[in-house]
Amino acid sequence: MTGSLLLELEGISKGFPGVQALTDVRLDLRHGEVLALVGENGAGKSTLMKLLSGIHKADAGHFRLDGAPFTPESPRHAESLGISIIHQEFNLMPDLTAAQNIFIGREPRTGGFFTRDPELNRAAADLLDRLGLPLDPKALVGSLTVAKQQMVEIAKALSHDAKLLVMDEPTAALNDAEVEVLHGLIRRFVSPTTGVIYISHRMDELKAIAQRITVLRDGSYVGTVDTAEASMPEVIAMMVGRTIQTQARPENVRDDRETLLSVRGLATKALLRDVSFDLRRGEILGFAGLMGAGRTEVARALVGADVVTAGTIVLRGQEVSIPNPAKAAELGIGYLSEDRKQLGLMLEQSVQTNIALSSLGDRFSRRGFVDDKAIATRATESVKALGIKTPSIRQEVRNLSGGNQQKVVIAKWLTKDCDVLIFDEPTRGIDVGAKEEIYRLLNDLAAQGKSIIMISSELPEVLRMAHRVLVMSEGRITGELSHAEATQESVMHLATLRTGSDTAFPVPDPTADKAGLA
Amino acid sequence: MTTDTPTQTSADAAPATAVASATLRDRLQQLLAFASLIVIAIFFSVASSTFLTYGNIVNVLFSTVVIGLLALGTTFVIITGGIDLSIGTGMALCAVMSGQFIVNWGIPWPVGVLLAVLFGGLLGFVNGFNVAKLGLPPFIATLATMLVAQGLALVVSHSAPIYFNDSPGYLKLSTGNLIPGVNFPSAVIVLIVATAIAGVLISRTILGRYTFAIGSNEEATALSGINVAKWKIVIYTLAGLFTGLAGVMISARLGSAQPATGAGYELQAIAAVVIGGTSLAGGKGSIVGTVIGALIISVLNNGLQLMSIPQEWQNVILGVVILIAVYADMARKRASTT
Amino acid sequence: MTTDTPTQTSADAAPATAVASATLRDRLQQLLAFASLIVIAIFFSVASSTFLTYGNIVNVLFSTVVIGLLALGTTFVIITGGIDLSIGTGMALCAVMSGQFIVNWGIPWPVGVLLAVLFGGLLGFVNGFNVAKLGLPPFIATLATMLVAQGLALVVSHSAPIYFNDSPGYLKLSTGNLIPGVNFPSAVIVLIVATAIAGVLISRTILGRYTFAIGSNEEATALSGINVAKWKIVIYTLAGLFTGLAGVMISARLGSAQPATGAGYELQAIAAVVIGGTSLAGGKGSIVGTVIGALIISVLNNGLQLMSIPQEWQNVILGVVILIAVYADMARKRASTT
Amino acid sequence: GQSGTGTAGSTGGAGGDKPYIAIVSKGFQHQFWQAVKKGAEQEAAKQGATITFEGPATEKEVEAQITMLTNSLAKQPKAIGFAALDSKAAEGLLQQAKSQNIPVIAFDSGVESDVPLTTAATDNKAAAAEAAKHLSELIGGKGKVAMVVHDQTSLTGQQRRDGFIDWMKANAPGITLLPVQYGDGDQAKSADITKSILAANPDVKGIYGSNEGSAIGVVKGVQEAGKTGITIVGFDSGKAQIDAINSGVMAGAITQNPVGMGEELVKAAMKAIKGEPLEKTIDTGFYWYDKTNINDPKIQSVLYQ
Ligand SMILES: Nc1ncnc2c1ncn2[C@@H]1O[C@H](COP(=O)(O)OP(=O)(O)OP(=O)(O)O)[C@@H](O)[C@H]1O
Ligand SMILES: Nc1ncnc2c1ncn2[C@@H]1O[C@H](COP(=O)(O)OP(=O)(O)OP(=O)(O)O)[C@@H](O)[C@H]1O
Ligand SMILES: [Mg+2]
Ligand SMILES: [Mg+2]
Repeated sequence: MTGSLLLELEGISKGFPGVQALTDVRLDLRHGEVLALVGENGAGKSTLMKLLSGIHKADAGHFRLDGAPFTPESPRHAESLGISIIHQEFNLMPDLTAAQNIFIGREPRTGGFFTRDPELNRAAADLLDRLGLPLDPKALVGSLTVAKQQMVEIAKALSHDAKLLVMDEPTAALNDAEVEVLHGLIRRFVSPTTGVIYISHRMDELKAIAQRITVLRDGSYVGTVDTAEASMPEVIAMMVGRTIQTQARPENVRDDRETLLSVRGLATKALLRDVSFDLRRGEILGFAGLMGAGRTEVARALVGADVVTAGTIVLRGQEVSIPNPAKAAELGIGYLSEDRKQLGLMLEQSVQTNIALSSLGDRFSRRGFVDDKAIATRATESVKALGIKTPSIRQEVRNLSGGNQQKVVIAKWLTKDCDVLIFDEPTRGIDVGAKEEIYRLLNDLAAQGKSIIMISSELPEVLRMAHRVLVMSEGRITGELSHAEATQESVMHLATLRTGSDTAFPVPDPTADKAGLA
Repeated sequence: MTTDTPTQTSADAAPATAVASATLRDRLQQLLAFASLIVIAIFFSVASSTFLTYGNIVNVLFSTVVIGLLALGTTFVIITGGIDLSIGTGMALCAVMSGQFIVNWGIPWPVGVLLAVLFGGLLGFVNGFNVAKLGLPPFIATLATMLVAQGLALVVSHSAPIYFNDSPGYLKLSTGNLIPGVNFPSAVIVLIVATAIAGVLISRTILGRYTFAIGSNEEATALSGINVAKWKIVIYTLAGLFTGLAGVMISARLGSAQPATGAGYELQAIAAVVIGGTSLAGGKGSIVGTVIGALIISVLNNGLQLMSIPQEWQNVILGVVILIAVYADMARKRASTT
Repeated sequence: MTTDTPTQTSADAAPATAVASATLRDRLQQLLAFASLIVIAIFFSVASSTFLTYGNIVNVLFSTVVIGLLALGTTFVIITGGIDLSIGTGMALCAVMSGQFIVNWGIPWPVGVLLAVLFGGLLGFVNGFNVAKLGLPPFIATLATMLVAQGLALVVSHSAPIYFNDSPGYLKLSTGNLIPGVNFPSAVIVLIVATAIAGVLISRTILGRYTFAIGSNEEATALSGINVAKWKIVIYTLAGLFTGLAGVMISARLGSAQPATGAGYELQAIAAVVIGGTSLAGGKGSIVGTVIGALIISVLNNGLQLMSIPQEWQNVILGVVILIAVYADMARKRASTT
Repeated sequence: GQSGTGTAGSTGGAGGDKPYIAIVSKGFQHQFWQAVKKGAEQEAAKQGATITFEGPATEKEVEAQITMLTNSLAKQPKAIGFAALDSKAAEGLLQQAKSQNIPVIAFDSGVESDVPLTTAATDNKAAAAEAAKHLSELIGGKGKVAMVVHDQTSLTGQQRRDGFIDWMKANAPGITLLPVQYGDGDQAKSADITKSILAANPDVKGIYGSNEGSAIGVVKGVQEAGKTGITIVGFDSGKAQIDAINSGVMAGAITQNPVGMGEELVKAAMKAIKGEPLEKTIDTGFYWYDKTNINDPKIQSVLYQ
């Protein structure tokens, strides 16, 4: 075994002001192996990888690549050693095209100065082709969906002649089909001279892709297990230090519940056509569909973030018009966006400032003056209730781990106390333990009589949580499934229905009982 | 007076020590921002025997009033990530309107002052509307207002100053002493009160919180259920009110509304804001910083003139000292955080 | 040259058609940005019989040269998300240095021109160093340079213009006609050539690529292994070279280096850039847009003067028209993307 | 209320026992003000005084000038020279100077106050009328005349505009005056304006530029437009204007005597310091100069390059 290790890390420690992110961590990666790195949010996974890629400097520790010691100086240095990283938070230039992003710093040049863009685009097209990624090399990255931006990141990392590929939650924004594509890429990448470190919170995919699993907890090394021999509950127990109870699927909500929100014929210029559905009090309504099906757009249209071209919204029996999210919030409809960095958080502000934002106008102020005591109290409560890992409620959100950032967004909306909450990909990037907490939270909220719309690309999660599932495809609702009817197969069937022309499947009227399933 | 970021008060947060050290660090940073000003002041005290006299200190404060008022208002706009180029000529237009109200229309001066300040608010409202509702870039929206205000000030005044000779009360607003016989002009008191109000607004009210929120992440703020368009209009209107007040104060000081002044003040005011540590990218800033920034500029101007430095060298020195002051401040902050 | 807003259509469907339609849409958008200028020009053609004469068109182009050159250079800086306030007084200092080299030191004028342009590059280098290495906010760094340049121009020239009487070749750089007898001043040719160079630099070189990359996401650019500090210095230096060229062109036009001019030019140049659709937030912009922006300003000035509009109203109209032009452009772009 | 610390001459660059005179001007950067400064410096050297000379960047910055005057007073000078951008704005400070027994000498244009002991100035209105008279004569009393004025709000701008217009209205019925255009005294801007005027009115006979920058701008504009046969009259001097007159492009110009003004200013200040009596006004005069008289020693002495 000795001498055959691709990467060895030993005694790695790293502290940030107020946080000891890593203490004496080790990790080894064999040639030709995919090693999964798991741990709760804030366990230090991303930090470890940032040390490896030279973004941060380790306080202590040794790095060995193919047996040779090295000290990562800078991303460029790491790259030159054959270490390529896809970061959890995207590092893309939104105003450049996909091709320009992929080859930034390595453009085909004439005389070292003039770019040869046709060649660049061809190279990118070839690369994307080779990787089987359906991307236009000339598309501006800023215009791509989160999933496609992820593809650009992947293409960029794989375009280097890398020995070691690190992927920090590459599947957080991908649906199952895309995950398959990615796994295919990884399998093709792995060779007797290369290896992959794969960070993920999706326990289900570890078995499919990784040979071994290394677990971190609270910045320390817990252990490494062979995937083939380990059971998932075991791994999870290593991660969280206790066993997690997975709950049973919820009961179907009785049909006699009062309808709280009723949407009819919602349409937008770009995508949505005739979207109609009802939301009952105390219900969790799941929205399933493939990437780009329009689920996010329904949510945005509903809260007035996007312009609606047709449709009526009836809330508590009254027709309402919602021109902007402020009105929606006023009416008690809250929306947690899927892109927390761009649309969810004020990264440079503190945890408590973020948590208070939605409720400043009512809960935390009197006659325009802010009650900072109340904010601090509430923020402290939230941090405790959701288990947000932060040294202080005044920590800048930017410095939190990805999953903890997501929890801050949730805390903000729980503080606002809305009747209708729209969760768009609420568990993206969240660890198993926290996921369970969020599921419990959703159930609690529903039990309290709140109505919840849950948009998720993780089908198991939708199947588990939702009382009813609406499936979308190409901007239309293609079917409604009761909790009992919803299975992987039935959902996928509806999600892949093409509704462009008059198809055999009529758009269901949710008021009519259980239509849609052919 | 006010804290740097919106939420730094004594909170009973979980890890108490972390909070305590954060507060201490904040305090230190503010002290250090202040340090540049102090160093400059000490230098001039040594170099010129007049600098540290009571009369001269009052002079410095007095000469800070107009830029200070403009900078206070524009601090809010800049924290939202916007910019307001119209404050300079807008101030001139408000001064002219004040003259129009008080001198030409004979409205009693206290009412006229109020109307002139409100007129400034109207200018700000137009900026806010153009930015928030029409979605124009703040630079363009306020550049347009800057040009329009410049023109209108000439049109309204027929290109001639309007003199406030018959309103001694109006003039006292600036140069009068509240306590008779004590040399402490009202203008300075106005600046102090305005600073206090701005400080309270930015640190204690939801207006302040939304100002920071919009500058931090406008889209996220909107999706959090804040009516961003409305608050932006409020913020630009607020800046306009300060512009109006600056117009009143400058015309009260000069005894006349000068329609052609104003251009160039916006750059000085923005400079004061940025020297004070407010980021043009939005999301960060403070009222104390702005006041310190404005004072740095006027102390430098005053000190260099007192030292009888040849005028062509004054700008050179001003530029270099601003560079050093901001650099030193940044270097210290960096040292204290990492 | 580059589009303003992301392209949102069937990106994944069939790459070939998507690309084609994107290009078409780009073209259309640019045409539409151009449209505001055309509408304004048509209006003036109707309102004034002189507007569309050859001579007057040359006048308009000629009067665009200096602002145009400054705007070209500063486009790069603004796309990186920076700003350059030093271009106005920096231009005056370069003009003075040109005089110093050619008149006072007797260096042959072509060499003197080169040295003056390089001197501009030096100013830009200082800005770039202060921004990229010292980490100063571009606003402050270039404000300082602005003040220093203003002072130095007076110091070097002893506050007096420097006349280029003995260098007729130098003067021809601006007002001479390349083709004798045909009224087409060299200055316009210089602007056209400079525009072409800037256009190539921004769209066909790694310099241009990194300019957009830095403005788009500076951190990501650095993480991609690009030496951001180095390229920022290059970009500010480039802007400085354009400033130097502007200094040469204005002094060649006037036949003298005027040390006291320059202040205020920076705002006009930045306005031209922003009217041309370049975002002050960085990452977006184009050279064509900048040229259109500069032309909109000079066409408006020229047309309003031709119509003998009273001058106080000219600014009012200028402001309103800029507002409408930018708004119309934005509204159309929005309509064509959603 | 001023504290008594620091006597004149003990601060800043005002060293020794030499009396210190603080001069606050309307401008600083332009040639005209530099010439005034030169005159003042020459006279100060002769009389053994020290001076400082300051002025705002443009003649619109009234507040900046007031601040300069305030700072000058703080330096406790033996006398103050002052050219007011707006005399009423300075009234309070002038009264303060009086109460501190600091004599004030006004220059360039009258300060509407009884504080200044004397005023060394030119009658700008009369000077502009003189320019109008010469222009009218040169074009035979008829035709279109354009005006490029440096400023519409400053006193000099207004006086040089109104003096010209009034004379034309009263004495030259055959002349049509085009609307006044303002070029901020910026040469390039004034040149562009001139070209626009010429494009819109190809039949313009004469153009008047109200200060150095405007006049040179007019010359540039006419040259760039390729026009000949247009009569240009200007104001002030400077090398470019002198060259234009010598080469015949410009018909002539009015000049004041800025160097003399500076000298008179310091002379008067020294007299005031010594308590000697002063005339109520000192007319520093103005002169029409053209190709024919430009080399007269008397004219040469008032021109600055
Ligand atoms: N730049 C920083 N400054 C301060 N603290 C930091 C910084 N970066 C990370 N941390 C802290 O270090 C700890 C580890 O964070 P890290 O991002 O490595 O977690 P992670 O395991 O990747 O979590 P997740 O699964 O949520 O992405 C966290 O407590 C985080 O708040
Ligand atoms: N702001 C926007 N402007 C224009 N088009 C958009 C915008 N947001 C999304 N789209 C497009 O609309 C389509 C639907 O996207 P949406 O985000 O609603 O889908 P979704 O079902 O939520 O899928 P996912 O979020 O998993 O990508 C996609 O093709 C996307 O590119
Ligand atoms: Mg992470
Ligand atoms: Mg979505």
